[in-house]
Formats: sequence, structure tokens, C-alpha cells
Amino acid sequence: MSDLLTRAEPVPTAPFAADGVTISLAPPMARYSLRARQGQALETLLGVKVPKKIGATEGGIACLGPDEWLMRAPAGTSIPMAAGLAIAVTDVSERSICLCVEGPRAAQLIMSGCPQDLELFPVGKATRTIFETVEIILIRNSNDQFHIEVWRSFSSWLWTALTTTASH
Amino acid sequence: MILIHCPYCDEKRAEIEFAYAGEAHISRPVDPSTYGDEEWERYLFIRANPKGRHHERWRHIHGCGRFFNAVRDTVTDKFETTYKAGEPRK
Amino acid sequence: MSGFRLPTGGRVDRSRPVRFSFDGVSYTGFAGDTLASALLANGVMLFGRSFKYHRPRGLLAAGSEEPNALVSVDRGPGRFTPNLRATNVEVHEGLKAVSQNRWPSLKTDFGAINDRLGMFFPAGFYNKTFMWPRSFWDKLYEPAIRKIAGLGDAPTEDDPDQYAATHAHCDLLIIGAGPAGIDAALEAAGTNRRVTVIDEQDEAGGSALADPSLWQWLERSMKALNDAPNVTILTRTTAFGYYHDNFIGAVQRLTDHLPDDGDAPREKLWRIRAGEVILAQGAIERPLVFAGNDTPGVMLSSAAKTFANRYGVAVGKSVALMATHDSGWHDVFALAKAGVGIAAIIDVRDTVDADLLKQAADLRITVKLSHSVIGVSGRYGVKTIEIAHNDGTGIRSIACDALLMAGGWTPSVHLWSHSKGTLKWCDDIGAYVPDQPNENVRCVGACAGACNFGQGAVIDVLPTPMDQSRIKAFVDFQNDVTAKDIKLAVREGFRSIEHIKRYTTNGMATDQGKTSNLNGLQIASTALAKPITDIGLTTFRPPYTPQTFGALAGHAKGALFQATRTTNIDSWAEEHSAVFELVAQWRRARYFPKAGEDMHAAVNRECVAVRSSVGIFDASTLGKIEVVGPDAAEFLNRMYTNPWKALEPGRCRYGLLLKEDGFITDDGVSARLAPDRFHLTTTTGGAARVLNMMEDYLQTEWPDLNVWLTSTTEQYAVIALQGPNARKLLEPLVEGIDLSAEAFPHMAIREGAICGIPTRLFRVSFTGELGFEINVPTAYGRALWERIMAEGDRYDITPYGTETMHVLRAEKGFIIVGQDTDGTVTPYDASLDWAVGKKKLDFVGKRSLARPDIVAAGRKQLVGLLTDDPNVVLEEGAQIVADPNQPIPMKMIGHVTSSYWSATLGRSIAMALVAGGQDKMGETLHIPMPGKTHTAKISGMVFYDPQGARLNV
Amino acid sequence: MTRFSAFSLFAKALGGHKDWPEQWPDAAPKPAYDAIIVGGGGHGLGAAYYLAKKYGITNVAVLEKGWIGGGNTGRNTTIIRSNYLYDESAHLYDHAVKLWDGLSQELNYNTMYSKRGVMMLAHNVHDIQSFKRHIHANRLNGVDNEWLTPEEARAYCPPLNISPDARYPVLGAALQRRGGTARHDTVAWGYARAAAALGVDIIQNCGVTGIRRGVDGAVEGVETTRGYISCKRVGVSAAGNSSVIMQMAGLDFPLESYPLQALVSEPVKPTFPCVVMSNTVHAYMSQSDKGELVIGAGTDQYVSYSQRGALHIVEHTLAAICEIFPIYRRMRMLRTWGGIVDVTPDRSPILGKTPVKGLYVNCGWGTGGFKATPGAGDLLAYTMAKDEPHWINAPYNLDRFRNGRLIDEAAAAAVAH
Repeated sequence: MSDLLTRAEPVPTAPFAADGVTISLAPPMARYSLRARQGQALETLLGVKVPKKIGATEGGIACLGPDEWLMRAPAGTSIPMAAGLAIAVTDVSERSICLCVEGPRAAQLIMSGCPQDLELFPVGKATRTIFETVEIILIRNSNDQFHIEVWRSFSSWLWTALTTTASH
Repeated sequence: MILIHCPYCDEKRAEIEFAYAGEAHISRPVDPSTYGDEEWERYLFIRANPKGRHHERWRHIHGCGRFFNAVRDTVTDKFETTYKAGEPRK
Repeated sequence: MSGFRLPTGGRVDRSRPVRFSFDGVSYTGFAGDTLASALLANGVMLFGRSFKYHRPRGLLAAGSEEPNALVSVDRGPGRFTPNLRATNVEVHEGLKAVSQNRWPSLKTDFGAINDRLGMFFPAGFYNKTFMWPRSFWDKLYEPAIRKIAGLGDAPTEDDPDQYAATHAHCDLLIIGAGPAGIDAALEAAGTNRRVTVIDEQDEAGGSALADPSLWQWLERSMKALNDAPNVTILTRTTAFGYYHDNFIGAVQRLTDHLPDDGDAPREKLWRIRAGEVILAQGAIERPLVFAGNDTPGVMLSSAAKTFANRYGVAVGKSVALMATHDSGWHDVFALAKAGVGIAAIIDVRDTVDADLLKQAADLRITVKLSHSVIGVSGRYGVKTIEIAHNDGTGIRSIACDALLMAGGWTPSVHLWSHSKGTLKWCDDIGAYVPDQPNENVRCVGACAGACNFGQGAVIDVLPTPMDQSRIKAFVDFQNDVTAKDIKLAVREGFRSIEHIKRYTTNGMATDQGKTSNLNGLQIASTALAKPITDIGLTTFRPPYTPQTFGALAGHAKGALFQATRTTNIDSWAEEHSAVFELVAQWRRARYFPKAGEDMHAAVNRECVAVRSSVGIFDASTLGKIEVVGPDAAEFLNRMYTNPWKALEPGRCRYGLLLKEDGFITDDGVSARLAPDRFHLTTTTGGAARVLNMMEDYLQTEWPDLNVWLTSTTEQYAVIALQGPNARKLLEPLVEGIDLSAEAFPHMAIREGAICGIPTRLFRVSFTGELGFEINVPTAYGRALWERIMAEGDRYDITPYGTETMHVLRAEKGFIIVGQDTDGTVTPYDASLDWAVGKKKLDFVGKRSLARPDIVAAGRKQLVGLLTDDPNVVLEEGAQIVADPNQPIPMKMIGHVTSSYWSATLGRSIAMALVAGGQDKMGETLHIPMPGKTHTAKISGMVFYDPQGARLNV
Repeated sequence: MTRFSAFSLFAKALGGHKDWPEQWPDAAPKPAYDAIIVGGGGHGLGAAYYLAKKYGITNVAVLEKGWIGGGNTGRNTTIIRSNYLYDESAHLYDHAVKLWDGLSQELNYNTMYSKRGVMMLAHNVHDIQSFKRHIHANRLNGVDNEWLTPEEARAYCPPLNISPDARYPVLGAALQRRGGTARHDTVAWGYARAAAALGVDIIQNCGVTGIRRGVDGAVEGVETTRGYISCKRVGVSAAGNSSVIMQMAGLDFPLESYPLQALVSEPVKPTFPCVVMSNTVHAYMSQSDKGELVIGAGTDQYVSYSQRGALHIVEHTLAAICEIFPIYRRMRMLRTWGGIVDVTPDRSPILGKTPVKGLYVNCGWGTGGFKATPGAGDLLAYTMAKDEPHWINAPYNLDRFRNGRLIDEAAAAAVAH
């Protein structure tokens, strides 16, 4: 649908590479904030399993809070808006961008500004946290690969912070 | 930077993920218009501010986003416990 | 020349000579030297001048407790650092060090006049004088005091260096890599615990580095630790503070020891969270208090041993020892074996261990028991010392060129105290030792009080036959605090050690009392005739040693200090020479000047363009919250002052939000998209605050409501199109939305597409013109903006900024929360009665609106203000009075909140908060400004199109 | 009282300074007093001094649980200014500034009041509007406060970075030339010495453990760690501990106590000529006579009596300082410390009578107490002597939290205290 207008991204689209770590902008994706008192309600609505434990991820859905899930899916994916139900589905696809940080030094780089103990942060875990003064959502895809979801207007700051530290 | 146990995440997290939210268990009246000026002042402004055991609210604002309650010693800054919003005063 | 390099020994690399300079004189040292050891090796004994008396000073210590030898190091432009301890500065090729706090030179310092006049400058002298004549304080006395005070010069240029920071986590943190710390690390090596060991020196080993008999052990141990995968060792790293829950701050020095550091970070801040902490910080030797104990060449006995064994430097050719503790004897024996001449051992004690006497005899060292040093001769270096029997008899002098002091040991409990662990007094070592922990921490080795350096006597001031009130026996060397200063403080009624510290400044120098606190306590305790434990102990506070501002802050330097939030359209504004302003964390285009235009001209042009054709404005920074759920309307009805339940889907409403105290905190236009879905907007600065406030009420007061809040501020780029041609311009671009006045009235919202992009299209206006606010997915904001600019060309579309937006809204009397209101303004004060639901039983802040002072007459109310002279644009913030001729202080009845030149109206307009203003319509008020008093009449707030005819088209 | 002067210093020097008398006797509590001040900080000692000096009430005791001046008096950044917005505040703080002027001579104790000027930086349009509002209000109230352009601001304070590219560029500043600093300890000691000379008992290590009230509810005396003392007129000036003391009299107060941190650098030669405050980046700084850069940090977010702050607060403060004054990045932090500040809902003090007869209170100064020291002492003394507030402190009553007549400088202008 965006064949007419082109996207403008807040950080370079070319990856940044330094010793032991690369930082790159993940391609656009669909993001939905899912809110309900119980995960079951969402499973009924979406017909997929959703993680029940805060911090767990399952099939692109991360449980961020007792009644909050973040769904990340291929760009263009649309889901029912749950009209009338005690469920809140909100499209936040463009609220944030995703920085992909990977390499043997990825965890070390993120810990430069994030108080999480990433040596004890299991693969598959997702959480909202903070990098210095900027809020992020941190997802560990593999031992050496993290996704950082950050609101667009903060992302150029985060890009500078990560690339500066990585080059030290 | 204190460590705070979030009763929802069930993890100890760094203080900079949290926002302090004042004294706990001061609930808004169902119908404020029934409150006289002094009751209303007490609700709005009067605080225990104890030297010692303090019931207080925190929000895991850069985490699960939930407000919760805590009992902390204001002299040592050590937490006695944290518990979910809505649970009875500890 | 008194000091020199020993032919052999030490850990310096004699195969790598290093050239450096001190006060312009060039010297040679070896790799591994400190500035102190290298200068000693070259025979330099004079390192600095003291703070108050400007007395010549040499080295007291060999480590970070050094109070005297402070130097400045100049690494080139912007890289000047004052007050560095020569004992911690590692020499490198080209190192440039200079002495400080002296004029014109270190050898000849005019400030030393203070020393001659010292008797007139006892502790607290400045409290007692410099009061007459009164005017002299600002003009003469204070500037003079300041000139003489201070140590080195401050840097004068921006620091080009980078600084780094990180968080770190470990299961066991060991602070101090001396023998005790290394043993603790070896114990944990090879376990599954993550162990981090940090040490402030360039090399691990601590006291072992000064004891060749331990070097093999040290090498073995460090190899084992370096090989252990679970152990991390950080040298040149100082743990400076111990904070809550085993959070330790440490700074690692990365490049200052290198000749050329390229662009690597200079220092790195480590923010370490540890499961358990082991403190192995060792102990610091105590100086002795006697006349002349600050003469260059008088130093701690352990320091002399360190210089000899670690750096291969003798502190003198003929060295004497003044001891009250066995450890000094062992040091001297070591020196003798290293080939240093020993003049004598003087010990205040009547008896010492027979084995010590035997060793001294074997080494043919003269020993004087029951004796004390009572004087030192030589201003820039020790020439002779005078000693006397403790009973004052038998005064004689001994020739020597260095005098060592062995006064016993003080465990380093600084970090333990930061952690709020308790201390207990230990009589046999005459010091405080750790008692009960407050965190998961324990002390090992000397800092736990396990100083197995032999026996000692605890003496406050060495016995002397001289009048103690006439001699300068120093306790705090850097601050020039003498024993008699402390006695004076006690005499003047300062009894708490905190008072004594503050009155005498004992322990307040850059060494923070590492060598002076205990001696000060002992002297105070004697003077007060009270046990030391009754006097208290000054609190240890971070940092353990001084730490660079840049290290604690520098990682947040420049662009990284704090994020500047920008919209997707910001880059376009920048390319089109917008002038920006900062609003909360955002940067927004304020106006778009054309060549030669100032703000006034640009804003006039932009205003006229909007009113006559169409303007385009980036409104993306407005806060947005999506409110979703069956109880959405009920929730908003409880939050906002006005009713929300009856709002039809597809319609918008202005919402006013109060704090529970009844004062306005935010406002915005919100739309109902569906029965259970609202799109809220907030002010730019209020977005986060409002969301947090709403979450608070929702989660803790009304958890029963089925409604959820999601910030969508950054989901949408928002482009405002305002002006009579807005619809015409928009029509060809929009799909699926009928823009006609009938189908799409003012204060309505429609969903559809624009240029192929889904949009939430608001028909709203903050200008009073026909207007639309186009919400599209953020990434397409700039592209859409450019498309509309192109399409709008035929309407001469004009981009405008926040300044023009402010003028246009003021012409219509729309308020800006935070400018026309200020946290003390109620809806009634702001003339927004219409926005308060009279029939509503409750909403946040309603009860407070009934408080006596809120309903009282005479409150300041928002009104319009028209100057009698239409060309006068009042200054925002100008104060308003009823009677301009009254004397100062005047009775002020209000102030101007907004004031602009209205190009549309051809005159100035203003809004003001005026006491009882709504009842004063038409009245003339006065605005006294410097030089001129303006007059203005109170009016309504809507200056343009009061009927709203331009909106409903 | 031995008069302090260059001459007495000279004379005593010849005697080896052996016969300086105590500056104030270490008094033991008497069974009864006409007036008791709880809290031996600058405010409390000042109140005792003015009670004796201006109102002839000399049978007064100051009860200090630790050592005098050991609380916020000895832990603050010593900034003095009076350029407040509201009439009530301007009158209150300017009353104090007028007393600061000449205090050294009145007390015969050099309090080192240095009129170095206090400059507040404006970093955005809102700051400018707010500062202009202050300046115009101050002018009509007779309080000096003037607007400076960025260049004028840098001329007044050369280390200031006025580059337009700064994250928070300096768009101008408000300067109060009469503002400045003083030596905090000497204020407490000077008042103690002068008050003692007028007969006031300064009683240290004497904590108040209870307040005894009679059948009519009026104050009868105080229980202390050193026994009961009878007294019908008790003034509480206990800063961070005010809530605790007022609860002894059965009064709940609109107060919360927060840790406030400050820090100093190593001493250097004169480099910083004035006081600079920036509310937008949360930093303020001056240079002491000793040469240390004195820097105020923020409060921690939670209520605490621990006098122990967090590292990230210091990190942020120094980052802000290094942004405004980049030449100081290589300066080094020598000492940090924490105080306990008692904060009211409108961040203005409570100074006056309480619902309990004979009980008076001076609290809630938040981070702004030091500058008000002489004024607060004088007004508390007046209120206790006359059993009614002076017109200057009348608005600072407890009723305002009930009737809504708040004095909220911060809400009005967001200027740091």
C-alpha cells in the first residue's frame, strides 16, 4: 500500500559494524499492543497460543505485563480489533523501530547502558527496560542476537549511543 | 540505586526502571462530595512520613507498567516486602 | 642529592628509560615508575606547597593516601588536570608535570609569608576577623582569601577526551588485590561464581609488590586467576563508592598512563551490582605528630620500603626511623638489606621485642628506646633531627637525610562505612574496625583489623620538652592542621568530632583524612579527657578518592547528554531552514524565515497565509493515547471535567484535565472512533504525565473498569492543514472520505486513506480556520508532507511553525496549558466554565473546586487585554497594577500570559490573568515597564471571528 | 563574650591562643524554660537569638539531638537569593536577605556572606516567559533581578557555554546581584555564640522523645533523652524530622522527607565567580572560599531518612554541569553527602502557630531553607513571642492546605529552590 509514498526511517538503513558486534535496522513489521485480563481471551480471539508468564515469548508474541502483550508479525499482517470485547487491540506498528544487535559482544554492548544482567537473561526472554534514560523493549533471539524495540523519536539517540560505545 | 522486587514480574530490578508513587493505601472516596474540607485535605495532603516502616507505592514504569505496594524502612531504605495493588495492607 | 636509584631491585623495567619533565626540568625514569619514585630517584625531595601556610612539602606516602605531593599534569590543549597525587601518576614518555599552589616558583613561594605569620592564622581565624570595615569583605578580604586558597589551577578549555560507562554484574566482587584479596579470589576461582577483582594500582599485588619474598607467590597466583574463566581482573580501577544493595561505583583509568591515547576513552565508569562483596582494602600507616613532621624527607616508613623494594629507589642515604610500632623496625631492616644506610632507630616505647633489638644489633643500627624526635632541621629536606628522652632530658641531634615514621596502622574501612556497616573501636591497634555488616559484605585482611605487623603503642602527640602551643606538629598535612589547632577547637567548645573537623578542617583535604583522622581523634580525646568512643567518628562518604566529573558524566556528553526527540518531518524543516525551539524533550520548528526575514516578518507572513489560503504545520509531537475497552467512555467521563458518554462515534470533543487539587494540568481534543475506542490527544509536554496519571487512577482506583490505555504518540505523524483552501487541497488526495461540510462537519473524525496510506483524519482547528489534522503511520509523515506541499503549490501553501500557531490560536482566544495557565489555575479562573460538566457528580479534581479559597471572589481570571496604543506589544510576564502611581512594593493584580502582534487584526493582542478580571470588562489597567507605563483595557478573549463563521464552512 | 577582632586575634596569638573562651557553653537542661526551640540548626538557633535579642525572652533552651548545625545547615549548597515570584515569597526571602546583610557584624562572627550574584539560566521559550514574569514581579516588589542576554551571562560567568548547538542552549538568564553564598557552619556557630551570650542554653545530644500536653490540650513541656523539661512555649524547627516531632503532639502534617544530595570538587584557584542555577537541566553550582566547586544535585525519588543517596543522581547532575560548563570535565569530585529535606505539597514552608496551644512550627523549607535562615529565625521568634504570626509569615499557615490558598512557586514557574 506504500507504493505511492516512501518510508523515512530515523536511523541509517545501512548496518553499523564494529569489532564483535553489528547494529542494524530491522525491516518494517506489524506490531500490535494486546491487552486483556487473561491470555485465554486473546487465544480465543487470535486462535494462537500466547505466553502466560511475564517475560516469555511465543510465536512472535511477548508477554510484557500481567495484562499486556506485544505481537510482532510480518508487515501488513492485520488481526481482528475485538470490537465490543473486554480486549484492547491497538496498532503500534510504526510507534517504534527495531534495532538488531548481534555478535559475541552484543550483550556486553547493551549492558553498557542497560541495568539488566544479560549473562542471566535467557534466549526467548522479552521485557520492557531502560537504556540510560531511554525506555526500550529488549528481546533475546539467540545467545548473540538481541532485538531492541525503541520509540522512533528516541531511536537516533539510541543509535548514536550504541554505535559510539561499540566503536570504543 | 536500590533493587526493587516487582510482585508482577517476580524479579528484582534496578531502581531506574521504577517510579515512586507516594504513600500507599490512601484511597479516593467513592463520592468525594461527601468529604468535608478537612477530610479532603487529609486525603490530598496529609502524609505519615514515618521514620521507619513505610507503606508506599511504586510503578514498574519501564517494566510491566504496574503500580504496586511496598513496605520499606525509611531509615535503612531496605524493603520488607512488595505486594500487588489491591492486596490488603501488610 | 638525597634520594637515588638503588643499583638493583624493584619491579621497574630498567631496560626502558622514560623521559619526562617536572616544572620544566627534564628527568629520566623507568617504565613502572610513578612520578614520585622517578623524581625521588633523581633526588627531588620538594614536591609541593601546603594549602594554608604554603610550607614546602615532600612525599608522605607512596600510595593514594598521599596528602602532600599534588601536581598538575598537562597533556596538551584541554587536557590539563590539577591536584593529581605524584604517587599515583605513572610516568610515560613525554609526561609533563608541574607543581602548584606556589608563586613564583616551588622553591621561592611568596605565599609562604603565611607560614611566618602562622601564629595569627589558627583554626577558624577567618570567623573572627575580616569584618571591618564592612565593605572590605567583598572588595578586599574575600578575593584575597580566595587567591591564597585553592590548590591547582582549574582547566580553562573544553576537555576533548571521551569517557565510557557500563553496568556490570557479578556474584562476588573483591575490592583490593593485595594478598588477602588474591587469596579470596583464588578460593573462588574455578567455582561457578562470577568473580570480579578490582584494584586501584597499575598492577595487582598490593603490599606484596613491596615484598620481594612474595613475588613468586604473586606471579603464581595471578597466573591462576588469569587462567580462571570465571574471574575478571580490573586494575587501575578505583571502587569509589558503595551504594544500596551491593551497588558499587568504580572508575577505570584507561589512557592517562600512555604517551599517546589516540581517541580511546580516557576513563570508564563501572556500575557493578554484586551478589557478595569482599573488601580487602588493606590498612594505611599512621604518621606521628611532632614538631617538623612535615619537612620534606619525613615520610611513612612503609612508603620508604615501597620505594626501595617496588621501585628500586632509596629515600635517603642515611635514614632514621621514629617508631611507636614494630612494623617500622621491619621496614628499616628491609632497607638496610637493600643497601640503604640507617642512621638510627628511635622508638618512644621503653621496651620492644628482644628479637627486634637483636636484628638491629646484627645490622649495627643505633637504637634509642624511650626517645622521641622533637625537631627536624632543614627547610627543603631533612638535615638533622633532634631527639630527646621521653622525660625531656638528653636532647641531642642526629644527622640524616630522611626520617621515617611508623605510627601504627589504620584499617581502610571507607567502603565498609559507605555500606552503612557498623564499626567498633579496637584498643590494641588504636583504630576502628568493621563490626556488623549492613549488606552482604565481609572484610578480609588488614582492613578487617587483622594487621599482623607486630605490636605498637598508640600515641597522640610525641612527648616533647617544648611548649606545645608554640610548635607546629602537623596532623592534617595538606590542610595544615596542627595538634594545637585541634586543642584550640576543643578549648573553644567544639566537642563533637564533626565540629572539630569543620572548625579545624582536619580530614577535609583531598585525601579526606586517610592519614589524619585517627591522630585527630586521639588528640581530641586527650584534650577532652574522654574516651575516643565518646567523641564519635566522622562519616566516610563517597568517593574513596577523587573521581573525574567526566568519568561520572562524560558518557552522557554532548548529543548523548539527553535525547532530543524529533518528528519524521523534522528533517524537511531542517532542510528548509526552519528556526527550531525546544519543547519538553522535542525540537519543533518555530518559524520558517525566508531570506532576510526576522521572526516578526516570517510569523506575520505565515499568519496571513493561513488566514487567506492554507498553511501546513507539523503537529506530530502532540501526545496521543488510544483508550480501548467497553468502559472507555465511563473512564474518560471520570477523568475529564466534561461529559463523554454521549459523544457519538465519529465526533470529537475538547477535554480538560485537572489534578485532584482542582488545577488544570492538561487539555486536548479527543475523538470517539467506535463505542469502545477513543483517540485522545494531549499537550506535547504533558503526554507522559497524563498517561501515567490515567494509569494510576485506572490501576489503583478503578481496577474494575474494562479499559486499556496505549500511547500512540509515535504511531502517527500528524500534519495540520489550516486555512480556507484546506479542503480544496485535500480533496484530490483523500480516498474513502467525503470532505463536504455536511458529511464531515467541524469536530469530526473519519478513517480512510490519503495517497494510499491509511489515515485518521480529524476535522479540527486550533487556528479558527477550516482545518484538518491528518494522522498517518509515522514513517510516511515526511513523504506525505512533501506530496501535500507539491499539491498545495497552486494555493501558495505555506509551512508555519509553533510561533505562528500561538498567534493564530490567541486571536481565537484558545489557551495554551502551561502558558496561560500555570498550575494554580482552575477551569473557572481560565474562563472555561463551559468545559465543566455541571451535572456530573464527580470527576478528578471536582471536590477541590469547592474549597473556600477556590470559590472566593477576587481570584485571578484569564481575560483578553487590548493596549490603548495598538502598536504596543506587551511583554509576556509583564505585571499589571490598578494604580501605577503607588509606591514600591506595588500591589500587583495580575500578569500578561500571552502577547502577540496580530497581522490579521493590525494591532497587538494579549491574554492576562487578572484578579476578578471577568467582572472588570472594559476597565483600564496599567502595566508599569522600565521607563514607561502602558495602559490596556480588559476584553473578551476571542479577538477574531467571534461567531466562528470561518470554521463552519 | 570575648569580642572577635583582628586585635583580639593578635593579642591571643601572642599568648599562644591559650585563653580563648568557649564560643558557647555546653549547657545542661534546666527543669523549666520560658521557651524551648527543638532543633539546633541555623533556623532554631536564630530563633533563640532573636527571642533573646529582640523580644527579651532570654530563659530559652535550644534542644539539639546531635550537634548544632549538623543537619541541613551544614549540608547545603549555601545559596542565598530572594528573587521569588509571589508577593508572599518575595517578602519572606527578602526579609532574610536584608538580615544576611550585616549579620557578620551583628553576631560579631564572620558568616562570609558573599554577594556573588545568583544567575538562573533560561534554556527555552517557556523559561524566558517565566523568568520575565519573575523579573517584572520582583521589580515592582523592590527585589533586584535583571535579564541578561547569553553574551551578558557569559561575561558575568566566563565558564558558561553559550553555544547555540548545546543540547540545552542558554537563551538568557535572570540575575540577582544581591544573591550569593555564605559559610554554612559559621551561621549556626555565630547564632549559638551570640544567643548563649544573651543567656540562651544550647543543649546538644538532647533528643526530644515526647511533647506533654495538659488537660486543655496546651503544651506543658517536652520529654527528652536527658529528662523532662517543663515549658509552655515550644517552637519546632527540626527540618527533616518535623513530621516525627509533630506526631509527638498528635499532629499529622502535610510533609514528606526526601534525601537531597550535594557534592564538592577538589579545591582549585578562583575559576567560578558567581552562583549559577539551571532548573531545566537540574544543576546549580558555586565556588567556595576554599576553592571547591559546590554542586547541588537532585533529590532521590523516594521518602527516606537515610542521608544516603543514589549514584545515578550524581551521574545526572555532573552530566548537566559538564554540559553547561564543559571546561570542568577533568575536575574531580572530592566528597558527596546527603541531607533530609522536608517538602510540603506546595513546596513552600509552614511557619507559624499550630492547632496545639503553645506549639509553634517552622518546617517544610524543602531544598530552600538555608537562604531563609535569619528571616525564619526572626519570624519564628516573633510568632512565639507574640503568639501570633508576623504579617510576613501569616500566609505560611497550615490552613492553606485546607482552603486551597497555596503558595506554589514551583507550579507557577518551575524555578528551583
